[in-house]
Amino acid sequence: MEQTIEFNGRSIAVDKAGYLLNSQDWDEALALHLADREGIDMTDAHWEVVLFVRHFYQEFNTSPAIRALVKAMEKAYGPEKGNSRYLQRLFPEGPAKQATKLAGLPKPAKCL
Amino acid sequence: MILHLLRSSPFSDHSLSQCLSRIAKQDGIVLIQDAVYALQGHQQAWYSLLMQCEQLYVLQDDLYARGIKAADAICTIDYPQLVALTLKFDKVMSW
Amino acid sequence: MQSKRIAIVNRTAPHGTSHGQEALDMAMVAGTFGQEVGLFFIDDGVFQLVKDQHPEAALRKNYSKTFAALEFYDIDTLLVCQQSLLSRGLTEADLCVPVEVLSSESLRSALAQFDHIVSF
Amino acid sequence: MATFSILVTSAPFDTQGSHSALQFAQAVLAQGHKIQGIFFYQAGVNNANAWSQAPADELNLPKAWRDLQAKGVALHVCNTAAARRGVLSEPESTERGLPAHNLQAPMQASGLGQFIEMLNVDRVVQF
Repeated sequence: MEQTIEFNGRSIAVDKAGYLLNSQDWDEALALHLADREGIDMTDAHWEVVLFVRHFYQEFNTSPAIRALVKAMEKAYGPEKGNSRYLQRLFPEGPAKQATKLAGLPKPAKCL
Repeated sequence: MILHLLRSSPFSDHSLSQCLSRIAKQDGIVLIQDAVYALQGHQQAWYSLLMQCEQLYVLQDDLYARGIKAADAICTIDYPQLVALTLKFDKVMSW
Repeated sequence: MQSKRIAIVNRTAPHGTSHGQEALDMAMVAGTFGQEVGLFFIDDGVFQLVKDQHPEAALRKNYSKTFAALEFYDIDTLLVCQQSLLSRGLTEADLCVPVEVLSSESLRSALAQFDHIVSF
Repeated sequence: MATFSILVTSAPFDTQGSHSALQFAQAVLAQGHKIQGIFFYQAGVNNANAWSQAPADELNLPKAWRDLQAKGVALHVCNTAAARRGVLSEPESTERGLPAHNLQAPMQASGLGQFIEMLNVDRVVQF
């Protein structure tokens, strides 16, 4: 069901779980607001992952599942950041799910 | 050894020709559903290739359902025999 | 028990039907689950890999961009039938990702390496 | 005894695939083999639409699947493929604020991961 978030005088359409319905609505200010709703204090490390996920989506037209996110992060930034413990610490409710949400992307398919 | 399960009519779909062009000598073919109409293809280019297949089977229920008759030389099978065939071959590919 | 290897065979062209998109979904989930996957492209299936597709123009999702992400899903076996390319006026240079182009003969023996085959 | 998984990717009624799958599954069980499960994917997910109705003089496929499930065969449906085609489980339906759901027992809403787990069998046969 369509719901909306009121933000900076705009009405942003989201699904029941809080994912943006239109990824074009996304900007960095909105990402901060979404993070706030998730109880996440955005640090540079968080931004790095969120922007990475958004870039992944733009390049491959799919939201990465956790395993793919870890492998892609590893290729881009090395094993320090390309590991699930590091990502899990940043996004305690699941890095693929939460980073995808903050990046304004569609929820990864349930099958994954 | 692959058992190829053909499902569509070779008069309207290329699956049978495509399968025949790749098949190995030890592979088998089972015609089910609309693929059983292949037995009416005497005039068709693919027919002789199909008849060269040493392990060609046709599902009797699907033939009977469509009023198509198989020549005596054609090996017709029932579902229990189809199950046995899937186990005789290493794997099954549906077309 | 030893994990079974699965061959996913693409036999149909993209966009006209959803076969290719759902075959890719299955491949990505198999990769996510650590299953050994081989993606085969034969007959019209080779059209799946054509580069510069813009299915948005036909209101379809552009999943052809996703093939390039398969390395992150541990899928590195993309095998394409040479004869199918040739007969459709395509060469390896027309494809959107690096693949292995094989003769029917080699393709058949590659397929024999897998335990199960599903086709789309 | 051998183990089988069956993948149904073709639409019920519109095509014969589901009927073939059913007859094959019955033959597998009759021979004392085991079916790990039947997985419905692509248009095959329409088999899970609890609202589909056949005229009285045609095979009642939903009932045939129920009878098969009663013999211990698990029936799994890909959630994502089903939702795309208007077949929704209760949680999926609630999450989207829809008034009802039409994917219910004996069909189980699963993910493709379930199918991957069903590969650990002697044969996979697709209809």
